[in-house]
Amino acid sequence: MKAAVIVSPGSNCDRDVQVALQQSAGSEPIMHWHGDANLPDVDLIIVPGGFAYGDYLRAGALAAQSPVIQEVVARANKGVPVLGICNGFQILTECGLLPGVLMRNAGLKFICRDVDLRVEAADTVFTLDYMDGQVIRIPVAHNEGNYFADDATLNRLDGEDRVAFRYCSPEGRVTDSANPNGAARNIAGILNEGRNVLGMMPHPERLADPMLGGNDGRPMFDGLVEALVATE
Amino acid sequence: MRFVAGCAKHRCMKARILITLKNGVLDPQGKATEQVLAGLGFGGINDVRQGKYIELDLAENNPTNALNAVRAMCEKLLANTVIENYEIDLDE
Amino acid sequence: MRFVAGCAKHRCMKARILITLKNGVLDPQGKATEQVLAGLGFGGINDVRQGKYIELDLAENNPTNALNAVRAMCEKLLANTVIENYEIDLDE
Amino acid sequence: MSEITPEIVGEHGLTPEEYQRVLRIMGREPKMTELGIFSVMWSEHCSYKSSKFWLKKLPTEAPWVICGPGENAGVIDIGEGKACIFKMESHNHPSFIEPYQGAATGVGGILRDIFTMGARPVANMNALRFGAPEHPKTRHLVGGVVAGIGGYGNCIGIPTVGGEVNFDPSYNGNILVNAMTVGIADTDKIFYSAAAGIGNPVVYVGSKTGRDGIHGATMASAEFDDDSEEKRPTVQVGDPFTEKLLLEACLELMATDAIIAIQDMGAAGLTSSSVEMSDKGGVGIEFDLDRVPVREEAMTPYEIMLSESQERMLMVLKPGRENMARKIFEKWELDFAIIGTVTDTNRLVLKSGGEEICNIPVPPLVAEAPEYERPWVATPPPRVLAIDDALADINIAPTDALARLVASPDLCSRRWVWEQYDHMVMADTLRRPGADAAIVRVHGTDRALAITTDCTPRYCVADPVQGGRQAVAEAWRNLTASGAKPLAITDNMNFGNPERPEIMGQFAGCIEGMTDACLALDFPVVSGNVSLYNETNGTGILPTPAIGGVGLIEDVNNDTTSAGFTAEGEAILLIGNTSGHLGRSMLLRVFSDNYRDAGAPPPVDLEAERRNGDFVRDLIVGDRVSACHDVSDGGLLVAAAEMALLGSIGAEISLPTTGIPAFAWLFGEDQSRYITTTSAPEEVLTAANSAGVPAIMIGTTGGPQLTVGDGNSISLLELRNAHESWFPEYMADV
Ligand SMILES: Nc1ncnc2c1ncn2[C@@H]1O[C@H](COP(=O)(O)OP(=O)(O)O)[C@@H](O)[C@H]1O
Ligand SMILES: [Mg+2]
Repeated sequence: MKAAVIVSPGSNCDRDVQVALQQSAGSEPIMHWHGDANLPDVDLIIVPGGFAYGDYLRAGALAAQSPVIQEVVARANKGVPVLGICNGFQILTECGLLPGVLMRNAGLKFICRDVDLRVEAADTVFTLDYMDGQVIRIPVAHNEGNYFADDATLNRLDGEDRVAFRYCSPEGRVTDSANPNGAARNIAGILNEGRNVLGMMPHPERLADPMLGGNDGRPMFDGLVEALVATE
Repeated sequence: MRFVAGCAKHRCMKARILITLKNGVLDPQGKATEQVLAGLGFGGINDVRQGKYIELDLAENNPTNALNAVRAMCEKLLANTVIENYEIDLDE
Repeated sequence: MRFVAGCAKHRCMKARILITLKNGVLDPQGKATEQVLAGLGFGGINDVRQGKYIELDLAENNPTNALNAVRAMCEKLLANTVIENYEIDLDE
Repeated sequence: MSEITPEIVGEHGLTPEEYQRVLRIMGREPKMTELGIFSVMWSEHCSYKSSKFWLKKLPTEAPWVICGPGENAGVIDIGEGKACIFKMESHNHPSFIEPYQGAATGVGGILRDIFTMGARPVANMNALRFGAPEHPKTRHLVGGVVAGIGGYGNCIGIPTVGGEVNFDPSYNGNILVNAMTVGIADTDKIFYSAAAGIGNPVVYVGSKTGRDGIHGATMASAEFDDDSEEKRPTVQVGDPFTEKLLLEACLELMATDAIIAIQDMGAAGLTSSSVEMSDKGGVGIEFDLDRVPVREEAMTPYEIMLSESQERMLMVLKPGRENMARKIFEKWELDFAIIGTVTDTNRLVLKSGGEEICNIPVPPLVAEAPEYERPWVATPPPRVLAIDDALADINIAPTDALARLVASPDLCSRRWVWEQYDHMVMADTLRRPGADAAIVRVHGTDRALAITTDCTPRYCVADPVQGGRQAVAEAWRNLTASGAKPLAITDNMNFGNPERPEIMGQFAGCIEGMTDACLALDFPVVSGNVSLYNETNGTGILPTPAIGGVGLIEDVNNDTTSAGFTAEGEAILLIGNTSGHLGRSMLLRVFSDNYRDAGAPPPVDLEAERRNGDFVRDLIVGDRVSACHDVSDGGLLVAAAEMALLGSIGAEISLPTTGIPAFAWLFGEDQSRYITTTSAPEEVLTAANSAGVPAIMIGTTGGPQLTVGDGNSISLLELRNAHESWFPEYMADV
């Protein structure tokens, strides 16, 4: 399987994703510089977390204009799986691959801590190794993770089963107190219509090594590798 | 669209852009500011909304061109039209 | 200072506040935005400065009182006067 | 016509005697830019004129020290060809004026000190002291400082893994913001600042220069005040995004062999960086200031040399490598300008508009910087409090006392703080904030660094010598409790006005105590920083020698342990001697009307410290204990409660059978102690006995509550609520 991690100036989780992918795939992903529009042929594109362009103006807005992002959009439209994590999610909404926006956290503070997520869609290449309804523990670390979209969009996301993860209590209940940032309907991650683009605020790459205190992120990378190796 | 650069040689225009949240979009920052203002003893504040203000210096002397350019910048980058409105004000 | 609350009963004033960085203070946001605008092919932009815009609805009908109140809010909370300037615009 | 009046000299912070020295060195009246350069180089901040005499006494050597104080940061060997580079620095005054930007640029500055030496920063720490919680400014300052530290560190993507927060009225007008960065480099790829190679290009990289932070007093002089403009702020604004680019670009260039010397532009920007590079290299430097990238129009040479704009570096390159280097910086969208050359004159020569506006001989500018042995008086020895007196007015159940203590501003959970810091980015944070030392893996290896910051100012003010010892010993203890071998420290000496003999006495005392501890514990000082004049209206801050300690864990799979209880039914052992010392304790601070902040602080017996610590580390590395935590503020019961909360397992703690009153035993702050848990207590007790280390069993883990003696208990739930609520409630709606 060949994967590319998009590196923007200000990406800072690019190496973390690289390590997690390598651990599951056994091979190194391509680290692709944002300024280079010539993206090689790959089976998976990851837009990692960080503060591309300092998150100035709006998180992800400036990075969404990078030369390579148009190419990422084109590949996504052809069906190549694209995973946007945290700042990557913000970039994917800003470039129009995913609906809605990520606004400033309702508490107006940066939040870094583990949260519980309920897996809502275990039928995608990203979530193969999870089960529907499973509760996983994954960290968030963001200032702008408050997912917003109008009701019609939210209804559509729900109706088409395109919410991938929701913030929940340890028992799997979707409650206000389990919502770290005010996200509409506790949404932590969403899919595009083709289900080959996933944007999520939590960082699976940060808990993909038991030494770090948890391993619930690992199945995402293992699952991707299984699915994409199988289609080769 | 291309402008000729250099404010010294050409006349310069200033564009002032106000970017505000659309009606119905929650504004947690405005809400928080409102609460803190109330806590500081400022009464009678019915609503606080917070937005962005951007100033651009343009090397352009044709107002129509300038307005078109700034509008394009807003659509493409400066505002997120899913949640934001923008207002452009040009002066010379 | 105390205002009587309630926009329905009393006349309301809207205060629009522009908060900008003082001259000479680094504006990393403006600088990054300027670079990206240039990269998108918008030429002739000599300077981009980013500030804040705040709208307040005040239950007050005396412009002098309103201006004084808003000025106090800016000094105390809304603007960081160490690095920012503010401009108040009142309308009824 | 004399340009330089006594007023101008005064505004530049030079005494008449110091100005005479300037005249002697120059052999003529200095030009304005030259005066500005002397002024900043001879400022307290750059010259350490009041503190140098004392700092020289600190032990700085050990076999693992690669580079001690004097460079941008200290360097120690951590094995496998890797070096750890670290330092702590203050940004106190700017953070009081503008907490967000002051703290943010403090983080930016210390990061540059680390990566300028070739290290990739891997962890940030912060030691914060604020005024009394009820002081009207405190909440605003706490909010701004924490957001600023997070704003910078989170954006650049270096985890902020720990620190400390204290409150005390002495900091009402002078908060302390000390930031520490730890980085990792290859031992054969460490970069220094000595310029070399006559004719080599001197290159400026990073952000453009603006009028940031040029000293307010000098700006007021008519010559330099642009009368039309508003009074310019002296606060710098940080740009973490540009710093991230600068970091990556520098590391990319460092991977080649192009750099001969490199120095960040910190305080006094271009001035101190160029003077340091030329002085260390024994060469001269010549600049054409017209080539310096500037952000604002009509900047004078004086302003360019004194600007404190952030995110800039100065380098000497090998000839012929300029274009390759330029390409790297252009890729990262940063300015790159060749602004001068290395010369053989030993002089700093500056040209602007084709005219020479500065020509200073560098060796005397540095070597003849003033150095004062200021008069000092030792702090009078405090009276030791009798236990019975201290406890006379305290009448409350132990668990009630515990609940109030863990909810007090000084002992409550700092979660509100660290959750605003990205402490996990880089995916090597093995132990997150909330326990003793943070543990950060050396990327791609099984080694890790343990990192801590410590200081107990309320001890230091009562007895600077014991306080200095205690600060170093506590750092050592925190590292030890995580299983690490403590290697070295950085320090940040925060004190009041050095021109007052009592303050100098505090400084001298703390240095003496630190020296004792560093020697006894093999724990040398490799870098540091001094911040004086932390004083408002004649009241100084508590003497605060903040210590940042680094230790090494050789095998993360085996050599460390949990800080919280890990299993039910295990024996709880107390290692170290307990006498029930209550002077300056948190117990008295919270409960006593008569003896709040009174008495002598607990003495530190350094031999016992070493013996107990080495014994505990052996237990951890030998896998003979299941958890370990040191006993510090609040004493034994607070430490046990912290372990219970961390592990979500309760415990029964027994009361002493010796003559010590229960409260002295539970809440006394005797030093050099640890709590450990084990399923084989006899074995550990026997080992302790033969090592000459005091150890007793004090209880058993288990259950949903903490019980003291016979039946006085508190549920973990209640305890956790008490511990977790103070900070968020205090900071609500700021
Ligand atoms: N300013 C801060 N930033 C990040 N973490 C902090 C800060 N202050 C305290 N902490 C963390 O809270 C925990 C408890 O702090 P402290 O009581 O000072 O520990 P100790 O007494 O063991 O030195 C530590 O893990 C520490 O790193
Ligand atoms: Mg400790």
